[in-house]
Amino acid sequence: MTNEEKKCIAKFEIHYTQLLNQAGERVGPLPEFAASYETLLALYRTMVQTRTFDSKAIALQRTGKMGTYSSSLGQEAVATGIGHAMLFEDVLLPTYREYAAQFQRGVAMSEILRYWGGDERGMAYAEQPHDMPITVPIATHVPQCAGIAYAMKLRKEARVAVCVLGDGATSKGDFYEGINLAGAWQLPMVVVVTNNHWAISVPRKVQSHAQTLAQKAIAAGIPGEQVDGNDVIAMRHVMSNALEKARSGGGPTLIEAITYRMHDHTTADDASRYREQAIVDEHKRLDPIDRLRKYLIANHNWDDTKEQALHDACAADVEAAVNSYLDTPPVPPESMFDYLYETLPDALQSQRDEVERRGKQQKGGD
Amino acid sequence: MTNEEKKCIAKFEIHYTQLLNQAGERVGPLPEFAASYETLLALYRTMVQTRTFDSKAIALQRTGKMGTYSSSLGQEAVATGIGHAMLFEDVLLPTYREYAAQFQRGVAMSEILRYWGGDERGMAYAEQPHDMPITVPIATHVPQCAGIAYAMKLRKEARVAVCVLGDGATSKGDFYEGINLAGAWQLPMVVVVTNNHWAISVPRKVQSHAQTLAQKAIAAGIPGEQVDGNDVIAMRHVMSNALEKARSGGGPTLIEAITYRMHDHTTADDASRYREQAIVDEHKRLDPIDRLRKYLIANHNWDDTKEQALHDACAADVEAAVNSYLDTPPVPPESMFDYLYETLPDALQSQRDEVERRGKQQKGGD
Amino acid sequence: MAEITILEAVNLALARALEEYPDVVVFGEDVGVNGGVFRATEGLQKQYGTERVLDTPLAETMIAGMAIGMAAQGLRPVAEIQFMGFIYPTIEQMICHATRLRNRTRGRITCPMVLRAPYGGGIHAPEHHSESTEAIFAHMPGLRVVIPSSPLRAYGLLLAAIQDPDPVVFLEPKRIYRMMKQEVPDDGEALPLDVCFQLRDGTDVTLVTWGAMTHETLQAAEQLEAEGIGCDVLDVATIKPLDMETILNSVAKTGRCVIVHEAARTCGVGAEIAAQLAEHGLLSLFAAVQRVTGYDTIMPMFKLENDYMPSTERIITAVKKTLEEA
Amino acid sequence: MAEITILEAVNLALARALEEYPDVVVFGEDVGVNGGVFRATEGLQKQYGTERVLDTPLAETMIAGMAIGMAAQGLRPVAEIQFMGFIYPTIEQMICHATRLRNRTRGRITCPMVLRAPYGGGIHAPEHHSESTEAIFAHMPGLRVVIPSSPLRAYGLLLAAIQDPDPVVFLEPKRIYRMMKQEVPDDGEALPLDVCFQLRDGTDVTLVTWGAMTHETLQAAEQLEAEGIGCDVLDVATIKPLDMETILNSVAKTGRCVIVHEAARTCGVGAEIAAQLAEHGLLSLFAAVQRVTGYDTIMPMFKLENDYMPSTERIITAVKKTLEEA
Ligand SMILES: Cc1ncc(C[n+]2csc(CCOP(=O)(O)OP(=O)(O)O)c2C)c(N)n1
Ligand SMILES: Cc1ncc(C[n+]2csc(CCOP(=O)(O)OP(=O)(O)O)c2C)c(N)n1
Ligand SMILES: [Mg+2]
Ligand SMILES: [Mg+2]
Repeated sequence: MTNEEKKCIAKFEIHYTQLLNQAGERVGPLPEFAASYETLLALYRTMVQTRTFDSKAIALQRTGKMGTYSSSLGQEAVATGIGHAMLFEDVLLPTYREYAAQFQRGVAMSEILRYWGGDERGMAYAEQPHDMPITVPIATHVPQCAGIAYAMKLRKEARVAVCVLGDGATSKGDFYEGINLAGAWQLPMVVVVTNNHWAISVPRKVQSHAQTLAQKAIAAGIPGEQVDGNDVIAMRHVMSNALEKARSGGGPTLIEAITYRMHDHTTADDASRYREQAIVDEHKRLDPIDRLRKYLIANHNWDDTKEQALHDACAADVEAAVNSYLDTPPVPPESMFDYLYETLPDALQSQRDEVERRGKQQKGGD
Repeated sequence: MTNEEKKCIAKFEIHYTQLLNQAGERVGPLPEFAASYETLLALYRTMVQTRTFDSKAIALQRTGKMGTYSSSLGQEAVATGIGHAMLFEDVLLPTYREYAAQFQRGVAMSEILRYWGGDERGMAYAEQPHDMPITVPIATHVPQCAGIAYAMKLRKEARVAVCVLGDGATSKGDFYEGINLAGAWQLPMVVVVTNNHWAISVPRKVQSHAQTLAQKAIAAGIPGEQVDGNDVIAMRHVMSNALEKARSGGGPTLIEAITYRMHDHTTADDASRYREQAIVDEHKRLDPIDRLRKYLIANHNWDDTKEQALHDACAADVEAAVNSYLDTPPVPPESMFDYLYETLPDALQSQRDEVERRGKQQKGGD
Repeated sequence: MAEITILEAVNLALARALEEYPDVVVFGEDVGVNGGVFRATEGLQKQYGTERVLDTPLAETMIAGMAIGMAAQGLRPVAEIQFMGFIYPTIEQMICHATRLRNRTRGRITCPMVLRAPYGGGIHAPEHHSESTEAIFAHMPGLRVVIPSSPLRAYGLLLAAIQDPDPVVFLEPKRIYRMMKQEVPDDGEALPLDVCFQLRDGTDVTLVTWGAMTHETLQAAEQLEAEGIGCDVLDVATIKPLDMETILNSVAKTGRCVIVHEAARTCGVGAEIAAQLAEHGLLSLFAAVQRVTGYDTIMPMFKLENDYMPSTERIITAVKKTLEEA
Repeated sequence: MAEITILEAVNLALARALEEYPDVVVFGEDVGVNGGVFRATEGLQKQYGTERVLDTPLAETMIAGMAIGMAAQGLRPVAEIQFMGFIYPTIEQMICHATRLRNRTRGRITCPMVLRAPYGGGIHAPEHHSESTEAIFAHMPGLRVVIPSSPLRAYGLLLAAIQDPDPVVFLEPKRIYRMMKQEVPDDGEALPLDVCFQLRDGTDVTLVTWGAMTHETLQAAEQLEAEGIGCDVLDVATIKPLDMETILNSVAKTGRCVIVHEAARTCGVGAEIAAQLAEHGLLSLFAAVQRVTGYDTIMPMFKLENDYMPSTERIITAVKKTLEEA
């Protein structure tokens, strides 16, 4: 018996959105927000700032002033689009490459540096009350995102929970359990898969035989779509639509954003062991910043002077953040006990005393 | 922007197979095996035997002669089709309702009784070397199935690993991780989801917003299809095709078999707390045994005499199994140490001695 | 006031919490219409609605993860894991996130969640339904692990767990779910989460235990009393963090100690108590501390479960051994 | 013969096993072309092909589960978990299946698998990359847990783990991966999995440790030697099952014991050793057993990791304390 004789009981399609091609030219009608120069400039500025931050952070690591760091080079449009489309009262659950979104949501560059400097205070986010800190254990934040979204739904708040994860992360069971719950409970939640082609040394195709990652949504019975993640206008647009839908009770969406990891996985990695530089160079032509710059030049009189001024401003901001980072007062050793529980249990008091005493001795001895 | 303006980059369909309708009438051309009276009789016999076993097992539990038992009442066609389609050298990874498949594969009824009687010897399967024992922790056997399938593939054996799980089980991450690997590595593996509408008290629709469970395959990039799991001919047919495909290097398949759990979840459950008897009664009309009987009567001169003879034979077999179960010699308490490691570590010797000593004392004292 | 079982006390505490705190949400597999496979959540969905008492899809990692998300947003999730044998998929969420959220964010985000699970053997259940692996959780910094052993303590400790601003794993000894009854005033009063409870006063030996083993231990104490041996029986109740002070004080009085738990011996919670006794109580000890525990084997299927679990007889033997020494 | 590091010894043992046993399969995240994030599997895929040395999708539960499936079919899977901080999703598979398959089937199906993972702190790594949670595995009946602390032991113990007919969790102390070099003959000889190794002979105090902490402990022993205090230093190596005999014999000789581990104190493996010393060695002990361990806090991010981990100084202080007593 062939398939034709079987009854078709369900059909699905996956769609892809690109609005600007790699030359920065419109390939379709642009959404309303793209008419605003201020908006485009904000997107552009965030991308440039993030990239400026990125290269400084790498330099700090290379010179021994910071620990391992994960670069977002080449992927800036994804998190920029996400962060710009979200409202402040929404909640973001990032991994370790969504700096652009975090910066837009009030996380300080100096906090990110502190984090990679091995200091929990880098997750205290003085200006961002609700967002979850960077999640290192892959995909564990997807069910958490569903829990956050459920809290919003229960309280009938017009808020959305957004989690971002990588292509590799889509292989992990909790990603699936989380999106399945999002579907089952029709949660106000958007899941963005940043498909940067690599999970450390493992290429996207090793992760799954699925031809797109967007189609993973079908397993959860939720809409899934693909977007050109190096096209910040498309990214912002698709993200906005998904947020609006979730916010108005329309349920969750999975978005696969196609981009490319231009740097090593982290500063502890050496990508030349497993990928050809030639392929990386090819992807340079798809660069998200170049693409929006071309569009700005062609449509908004963007020029080298403005470009230079922007770069200078970003560099100054980054410089200030680095100084703040380097000036961070030392963390007292006994603080490792102080945020473990609301109140330190008696059982731990003597351990804390020991650490405090030793800390004082060492200080005294210096 | 509407979907029409987006580029469609992937399309999927899910198909459904039914060959006999609930009246036992052909709804399409039957596969070759169905021309054989012997084959149909074998399928019929397995279903009847399993049901006879089932009611006896429930009686043993109710009379305090056995522990909790999970019934396969109403679902016999699924495991019958699976077991009949498989070759002996294939490997089955069952849950706790695939008795029909296990019986066909050499597991003794008395072993299943021993198992539910609280005795590990019920998983020793004297006549079945490779099949995994009943898996209680839901979905944990899916990645194991992939590992088994990989061993077969590595050794270039023409064998297939088959795992069976429930509708509820499809919500668990390891199910997804396992099928994703099956796709990624194109493993010789068939995954059967027995959709019996319930996971204890939780209805199928609470598990997932996906309209079919077959479509979960799309997330793994593998073929998924639905079959009428109360139509043993369709079940056997779809299963055979999937096995053949896997065996010949064509990769994995996910099959969703639609059936209905006619009994309580287990003897420890009381389904009347959460479902209407009327709905259960309605499903009675779809009964897999009735259906094949009608077909046999209409096409193969099946009659009451033959029916009675078959029932008598099955009852006798079950009776013998029950006697064997009830006559099982007691298990020595110290045996709890004897299969823990190949060789008992020195560290455990004194614990074993203690248990053995106490066991002897108690025996002496009786 | 009617007398109720541990199971009913759990139900009562959950109802009370749902009633008193609008932020409490109860969820898990089969906790809704079915009221839980043991009926711990019976009637709650009817009373408090399907938005606050929910059946989840079958996925324990997700259950723990969503509880963390809810807690991070200020809800007070009370999640049920159907049996402790199915709690393992929650471990990554518990050890990587639940226990760390406050610490990691320097108090910006907290995790006031409760993860409930029936635990322990002795009910002739199938494989994986008789686990006692509390030691795994007791090893996790940032967690509280609480185990009641009477209706009063079930009520008071569960309310305390729900009120607690940090994550709590709450393990319910299912073998004694319906074994005893007590009058439990539904007064919303929580019991402290940082003390052992003295179940019996005695001066010859200290018996330290928790969960269903309090039953065997009290029986042993009674039989020993008849032989003139007085046992101080302590129910640890909160096994993390440990109230060693009470245990040490008792051992200072008795000079002897037997620890009883159902879990496998090696690296069980009994080892920690014994180690601390050796560290801080060495001078008071007249005899080596004895541990009466499950063996270092897989919890056998039910034909042998009674051979695995500590019995009154094994406890008495151990007590006598400590009395013979020195 | 060139001297090699622990990391190179791991690699050598893996190569040897792949060479000798056609059933050995090595897999995990990034173990193929990349040779593992620490290079433990460097060159193996090139040498032994993509069918026997494989990159998996990113899913630890699956990695453990497939290892069990392979082992059930008679392969000898050696799976890598990239860091111990990501090992938690394997727990359900390990405790429900790997450790139980032989027992459950009365020996019909066995599980000769190895789960390797780098563990421990001290390399200035990000969050979750510095875990020492070996006690969780040490509590599981049916498992072996092995931790090498020198190139020779890394080679011999890993081969033993691969040859062992039962499941082994093999934890590699990553801080000392490249710290020392030894000549390691590639003779395919396994070391025993049931003994502690004596690293230093002494009569005043027994120091019991494993993993990277052998380094601090040996340093402490050396400094103490200068002060005339002789330390018997034992590397437990196989922390489950425990070779208590060697430890007890040493303590019978010295009368004093300090246990050193990096993991959190409460319910760490040190508690089990201390408890057994108190049970069986009470008469030989002149002083209370001391535990020098990580604190019962979340392993802090790297700015404070040295304040968390036992230092030579803390070990010396503890030794002196045991010498002051009684
Ligand atoms: C559960 C878990 N396993 C392994 C790791 C180690 N690890 C860190 S990042 C990474 C690859 C992630 O790839 P992807 O999801 O594509 O994200 P990307 O790094 O490309 O942004 C791995 C394996 C981890 N952090 N968590
Ligand atoms: C990991 C895990 N969680 C919970 C359970 C308890 N439990 C046993 S069967 C069951 C429902 C399973 O439903 P389904 O997968 O549809 O299989 P069915 O029982 O209907 O055959 C549950 C929740 C379990 N065995 N394992
Ligand atoms: Mg990636
Ligand atoms: Mg079902």
